[in-house]
Amino acid sequence: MKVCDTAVEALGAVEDGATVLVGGFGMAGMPVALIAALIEQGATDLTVVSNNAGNGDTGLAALLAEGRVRKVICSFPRQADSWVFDGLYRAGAIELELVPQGNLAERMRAAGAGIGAFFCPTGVGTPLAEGKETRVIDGRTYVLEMPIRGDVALIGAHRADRLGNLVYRRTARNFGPVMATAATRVVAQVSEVVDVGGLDPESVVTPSIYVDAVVAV
Amino acid sequence: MKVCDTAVEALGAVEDGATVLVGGFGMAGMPVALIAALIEQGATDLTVVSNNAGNGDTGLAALLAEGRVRKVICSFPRQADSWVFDGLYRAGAIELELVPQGNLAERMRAAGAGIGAFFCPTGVGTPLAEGKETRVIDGRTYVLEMPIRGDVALIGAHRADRLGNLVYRRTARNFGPVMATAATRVVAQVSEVVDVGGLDPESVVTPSIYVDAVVAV
Amino acid sequence: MTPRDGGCVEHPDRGPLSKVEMAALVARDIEPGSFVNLGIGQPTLVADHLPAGSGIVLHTENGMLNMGPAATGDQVDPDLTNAGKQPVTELPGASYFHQADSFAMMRGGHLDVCVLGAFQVSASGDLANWSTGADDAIPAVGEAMDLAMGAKQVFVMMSLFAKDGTPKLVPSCTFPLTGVACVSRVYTDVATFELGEHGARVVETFGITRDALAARLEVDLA
Amino acid sequence: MTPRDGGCVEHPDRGPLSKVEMAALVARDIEPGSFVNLGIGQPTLVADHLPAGSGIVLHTENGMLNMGPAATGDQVDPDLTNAGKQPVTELPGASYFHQADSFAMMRGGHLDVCVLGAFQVSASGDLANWSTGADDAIPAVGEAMDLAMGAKQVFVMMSLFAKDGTPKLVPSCTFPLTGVACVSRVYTDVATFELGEHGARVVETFGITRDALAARLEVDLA
Repeated sequence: MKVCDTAVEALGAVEDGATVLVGGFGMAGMPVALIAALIEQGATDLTVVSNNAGNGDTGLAALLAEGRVRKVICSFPRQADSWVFDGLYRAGAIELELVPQGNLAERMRAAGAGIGAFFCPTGVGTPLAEGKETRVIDGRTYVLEMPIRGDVALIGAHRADRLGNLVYRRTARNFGPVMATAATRVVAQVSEVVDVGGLDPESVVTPSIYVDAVVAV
Repeated sequence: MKVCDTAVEALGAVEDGATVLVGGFGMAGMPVALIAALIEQGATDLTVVSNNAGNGDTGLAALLAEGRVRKVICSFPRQADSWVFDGLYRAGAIELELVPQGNLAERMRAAGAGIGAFFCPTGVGTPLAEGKETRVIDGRTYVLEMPIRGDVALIGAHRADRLGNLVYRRTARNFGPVMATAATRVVAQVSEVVDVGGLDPESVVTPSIYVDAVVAV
Repeated sequence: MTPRDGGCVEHPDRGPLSKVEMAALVARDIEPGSFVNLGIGQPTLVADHLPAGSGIVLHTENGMLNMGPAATGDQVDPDLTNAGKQPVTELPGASYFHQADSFAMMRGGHLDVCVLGAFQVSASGDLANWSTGADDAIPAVGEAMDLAMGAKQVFVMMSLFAKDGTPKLVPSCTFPLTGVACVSRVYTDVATFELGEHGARVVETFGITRDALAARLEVDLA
Repeated sequence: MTPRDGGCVEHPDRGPLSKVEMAALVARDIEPGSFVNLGIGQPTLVADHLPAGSGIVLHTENGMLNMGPAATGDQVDPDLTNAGKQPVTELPGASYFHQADSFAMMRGGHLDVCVLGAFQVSASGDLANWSTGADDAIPAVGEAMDLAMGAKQVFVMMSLFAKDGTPKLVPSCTFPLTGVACVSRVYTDVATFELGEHGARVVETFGITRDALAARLEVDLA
């Protein structure tokens, strides 16, 4: 685990074609500095996994506007201020895999937990389950869902210690802890890095094993 | 949620033939008072799901010694002081479903999370996967594992608030939070019940929605 | 009020209901002590009508139990929002959890009630509320499908008729489905319904008789 | 020491190794900064040989990272034990988590190394360490299968020969398996091995030559 001085240093190498998990629900927990670093870093042809597909013209929307994202895997792209995504989508310039929010979270959890696939009740009988394997178990129908893995996860947390243990703040916790388990490399932006021993071990949400680099912004 | 004065009141009705999830890893997190209440309450023909199968002559071992348990689902029954279980098992007086510890946890999590079944890497090619469906996913072989649900869960936690939010202490956390999600009725014994607002919302491990009754012992 | 066959109660002098009145009806039917998720939009209004001391706890799927009312002024905290991304407050006894845990709570059947809006509901309880299937629409599903399948009871709040007069309670949904056989009650401006294996039963009508209502719907009313 | 074919190093004047010496060998081969799970029994000894400042973090599957040494005297806390249910201590930077999270960490491939005891290991890395298959044995598996399949590298510590002289590194396990093709290194009293698709390679021998060792084993040594 590395405590870095800049977001670019924390981000490190991201290859073209990488799958990037991006935390946040709207702007809460959105790793804005790390997305800016990704824009600066230059990787392209990316697959982005995130709950939304960008707001306004900054953050994820700016990455999309630069034409760096080939595909978005998300649950709720359409928002009042999602004009960048909307334009790209209507122009056929971006691919979309629409995933129910709970499946998005659970599929990343599966990747992080070594689960090969799971039978899930959400989406049965809907267009989002079309073409997917189904099975009746104990009288209920389930759809088989596959893990979603990232090459890198960019998450926003509240505080880190110098080992990489993370705590979050209120509903900004959202996707961070799950994404931290599901990517090969995990980078967190935090408000503050504290000394080892500065976080209550009972309250750590993301244990240090999951975190590769942190930067305080 | 009900804050009760006695373990017997907290336990409430348990039917003959019920599946009872019992928390704890060794004695850490073991809900000793609730097991005593279950012995007093009288339900029999029980299936007990727990990591171990009783230590010494008290707690779970005492329930077993009373002949009240038909079947144990557990990962590690054999211990230096598991003579009660050992005797019943050798006499053919108790049924055992041996489950790897991670599968035990994950199967209860699946029950609590609405997952119908999941493909899991543990146990592939071993006697514990015999007769189970397997599947190769992305070049790796997985075994299909089914949820484990309880009629009632008995767990030991550290503190509860009067809504039923729970925090645990150190490694006594173990199976409590998972079992709390996987049973129809969840009863917790705690060291202390505090007023609503007395627990840090960021540090609650088992949210109140999962808990039906608590008793301070 | 006039009790009718099937237990229907007609309120000829009251209605159609406003959104606020519909929200009050829903709130009336939620059991004290329930854990409840209120969907984005109209269902959010239900919160204002939950009786004090009812012990009803609100869940927001972005990761919180015991969510409080909307935040105003100094209370606004960008790290504390509801599923509609509006600033909210925290009540004593709250807890926070991540998305996988939040949806496990929902999908595992631990929520007693969720209240959702809808484009269409079928008499057998199928729900369509995420897409009108329009060709140029940007699709978005969010938590709709998880809530539909996860909560013990799914209540729908909607106007019974679209602006063009088309009924939204239908024999079979024509819009893309959110969930199958998941809605148990429908609250509309002119009537409330119970859905189940028996089909749709009218519980109350507002400003219209049951017979007049039946004439305007294509579904057989139980 | 004498380098040999396949890179084997013979230590004719040293060995057989004590359990403590084996533990020191294992500790030497764990990369600084690794996250490590030490199995119950002999592997626990490895902790005493991890160099200060190595940044190696110990995981215990009952729900903790950054576990410290055994607790003594006033340190003993019944709520803080290792997987062998012995009282342990907490190091700064520790974290606690529940069983599903702990095994997700393990099964998701996040641990760098786990060190396990064994009844038998096959040349292709199959592990048998949970059951001798004896008819009257009480079976118990615990975390063995999860660790075997979950950690990035699985090291085994064992005596190379059973008390009756039978080798425990075998062409094919006769005891019930814990995991298939999961062990990458084997540390024994008389030799260490690397296992892989090529089969077993002798890395070092202790108090015995590679040739004398090969003569006592039924496996083909690469």
